[in-house]
Amino acid sequence: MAKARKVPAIIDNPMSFCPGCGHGIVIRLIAECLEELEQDQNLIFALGVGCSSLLGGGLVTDRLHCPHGRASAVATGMKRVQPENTIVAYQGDGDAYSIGIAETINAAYRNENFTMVAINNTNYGMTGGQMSWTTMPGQVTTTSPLGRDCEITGNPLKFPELVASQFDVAFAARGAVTSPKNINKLKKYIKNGLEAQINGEGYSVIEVLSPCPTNWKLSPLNSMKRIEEELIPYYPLGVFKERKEN
Amino acid sequence: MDVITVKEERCKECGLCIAHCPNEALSFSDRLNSAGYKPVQVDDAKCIKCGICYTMCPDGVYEISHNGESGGED
Amino acid sequence: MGDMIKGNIAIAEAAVRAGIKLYAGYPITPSTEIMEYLSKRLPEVGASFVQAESELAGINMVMGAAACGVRALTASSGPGISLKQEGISCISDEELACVVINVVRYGNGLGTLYSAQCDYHRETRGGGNGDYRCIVLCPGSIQEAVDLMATAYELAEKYRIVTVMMTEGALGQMMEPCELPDFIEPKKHPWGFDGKYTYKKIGIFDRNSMDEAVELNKKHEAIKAEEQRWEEEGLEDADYVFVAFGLPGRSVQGAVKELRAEGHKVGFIRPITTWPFPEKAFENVNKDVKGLISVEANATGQLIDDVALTIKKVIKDRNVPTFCLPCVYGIPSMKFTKEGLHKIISGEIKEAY
Amino acid sequence: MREIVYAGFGGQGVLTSGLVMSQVAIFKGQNATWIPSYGSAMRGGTANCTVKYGKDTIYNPAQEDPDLLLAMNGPSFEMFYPMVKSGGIILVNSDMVDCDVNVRDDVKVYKLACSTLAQEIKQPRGANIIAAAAIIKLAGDFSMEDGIQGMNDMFRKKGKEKFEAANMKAFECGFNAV
Repeated sequence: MAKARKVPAIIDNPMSFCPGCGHGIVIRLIAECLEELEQDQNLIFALGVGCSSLLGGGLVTDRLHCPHGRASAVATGMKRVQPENTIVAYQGDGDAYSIGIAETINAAYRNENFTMVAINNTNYGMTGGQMSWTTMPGQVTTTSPLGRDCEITGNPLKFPELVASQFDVAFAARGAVTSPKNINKLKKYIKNGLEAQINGEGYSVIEVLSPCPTNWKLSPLNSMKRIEEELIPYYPLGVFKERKEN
Repeated sequence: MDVITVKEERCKECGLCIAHCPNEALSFSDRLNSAGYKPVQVDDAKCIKCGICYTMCPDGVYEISHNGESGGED
Repeated sequence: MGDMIKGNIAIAEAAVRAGIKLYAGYPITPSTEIMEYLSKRLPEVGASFVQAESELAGINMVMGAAACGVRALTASSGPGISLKQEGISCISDEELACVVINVVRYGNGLGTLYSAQCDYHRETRGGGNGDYRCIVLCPGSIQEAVDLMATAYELAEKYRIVTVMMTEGALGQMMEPCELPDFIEPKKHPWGFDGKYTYKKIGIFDRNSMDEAVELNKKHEAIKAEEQRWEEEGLEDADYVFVAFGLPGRSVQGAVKELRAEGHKVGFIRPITTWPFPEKAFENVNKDVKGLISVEANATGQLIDDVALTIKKVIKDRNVPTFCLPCVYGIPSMKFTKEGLHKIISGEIKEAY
Repeated sequence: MREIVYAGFGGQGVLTSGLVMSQVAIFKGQNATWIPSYGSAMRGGTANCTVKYGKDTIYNPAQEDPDLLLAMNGPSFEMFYPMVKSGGIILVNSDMVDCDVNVRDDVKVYKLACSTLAQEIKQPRGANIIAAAAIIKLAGDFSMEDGIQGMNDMFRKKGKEKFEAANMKAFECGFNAV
């Protein structure tokens, strides 16, 4: 018999993401994990600025819209005063890795006990598709019209690998939403990250390779294909820092 | 008995479910929902209630329940 | 009488006794002793201390704690408070409550380490982008600063607004005797996050800025009506009224006392809140007053603007001249204030407005 | 109200000298303020503080018209001697001030070899307490007993009572040397 599948109550609302956007899948996975861990009524979101803030309207839970890039600092303040709550910083790549890289990296540096989910769609989605620190080499964006030139812009940032190799964090992984198989794996990563927090193991980060059909100017299906063919070879999926208990 | 429910109003016609359906049970309908998309429809004869559509859908269109244990439309 | 205690330390201890649950900040002279002290003290009382990676992170950590409905604090000076404006604006927008201490130092940009009051305009006008105000408390002594700390939180929570405790480098660094307040165990506010979504207002989603603007104005008007604080003396027969706050305000009080003894009809208003500006005090000013004089520790004169605007509102039938005695930094001496009056009377110093 | 400036180079302990004075005044039920120069000036440069005390309210804690000056080194003397009130008193640490100190005839200048005295009583770190005690004597507002009690009270509150005997020895030495 098939498994019953129902969108968790805290996100069971119409969301205003573009057709084929990966945000909707990721937030559903987070909510499923929270439900399974009995944390869906014990939860505070620190939301980034960008498409991640579109979450706010549909999310039936405590959530604060943080200043651009600062969600990890806000989450730090929340967790320090209310350690019994589960805190999730939910941000995009422009928010977490460019304007907020200081706050993001320092939360990992301190091994702050919360979970960050970073949606990597290789551009600034909400502002119309500008280059971000995760834009691929040669990728055309509205601020890299000839394709990203890594000679002058640096190379795409691999944040989970960075924190896993440099800092003493609890859990770091990267998943993708391209297929049922990858989505199921991603859910395991998210669950691990949340469990690490609940057990007080420290900082957890899950980056998600997610499509942006609108700004990539690709169909939803071709966006998924692009992730499989172009992004995953550069941004490998998997766990970069395993939990100590596992 | 398993039941699949489609919240047509949430569908944005992205097609991810159709592409991943193992039994070709899904297709776009000819109707328009209030957002102007042609929502998905399920061919009950082909649907095996595997839940892959639920997994792939970014917009919470699908719900699968057993014997009315869970479900119902908005 | 209490023991000799350093201003920054006394203020930090007063914050502990007001029941803060989190301090997050970044070191900057002359405010640093506040965080140094709290780094040891807060763990003793079961509260959190975070040395943030930046001023920005510090204020945003405070925002996170404030969103949970508990008392949180950050402190800084000059350029540090500039960096915090993003967070202060957002905290104000979300109608969260917190206290920010600005131990003011002189200068633009990086500035200097000298004690000053050059941040008057920024603090009293909100400071960051948008349409908001912060309640600004300006103590004139360590005792007053300590006594105002619990008040700062009560006001912040009553109106769900940011309270700025605007001290000066000199107040932070000096010592004088001070009685510390009793411990308070504040209640967690019902609007604070608890993970159960019991309070739905926080978050910028689904908001109506038009309605909120009306509410914001109502709130500001209520604060102006209820929360003006000041000290005054000798206004009813004064030819000249001095207006000064903080340590300069206290020095001016001494100068006025001496000038009175020398036969000059002078008075003073020492604003304790600079926002809301104590307009009510100006209603007590002699209607035949010859002039109002701001004494302030900055180069350009900032307080003078509020003095001029307020007297214009109170005395409508004529233009009462207002004069400014700016003393770039430090604490203007009593001698400076007294000489200033003589220069104003002789016409050597012209009116500002 | 009495106003005293304590000046020297960083590390000579002038801020503590001033603090002793303010604490003695508080101990005797008077008002007092203590205000330092601070920041980068604290590190390697000159250090100074202004102490005011008296029975009345102290309005301006900052330097205005010092009645007394303690100059623990040459540059401090040069910087502050013109500011001393006419009829005031200057105490110089003659171990460190070798310039001509007879530059004003309206103030009284005392010389005290604070560092040498400290060596003599085998309290090499006691020069600032010697100077503090001498200033208390010259100000003339408090007895030696008041001074010692106030000082001991201050160090006890800082948890430094183990230096009490040494501090008292230095205090007596300074108080009796002027």
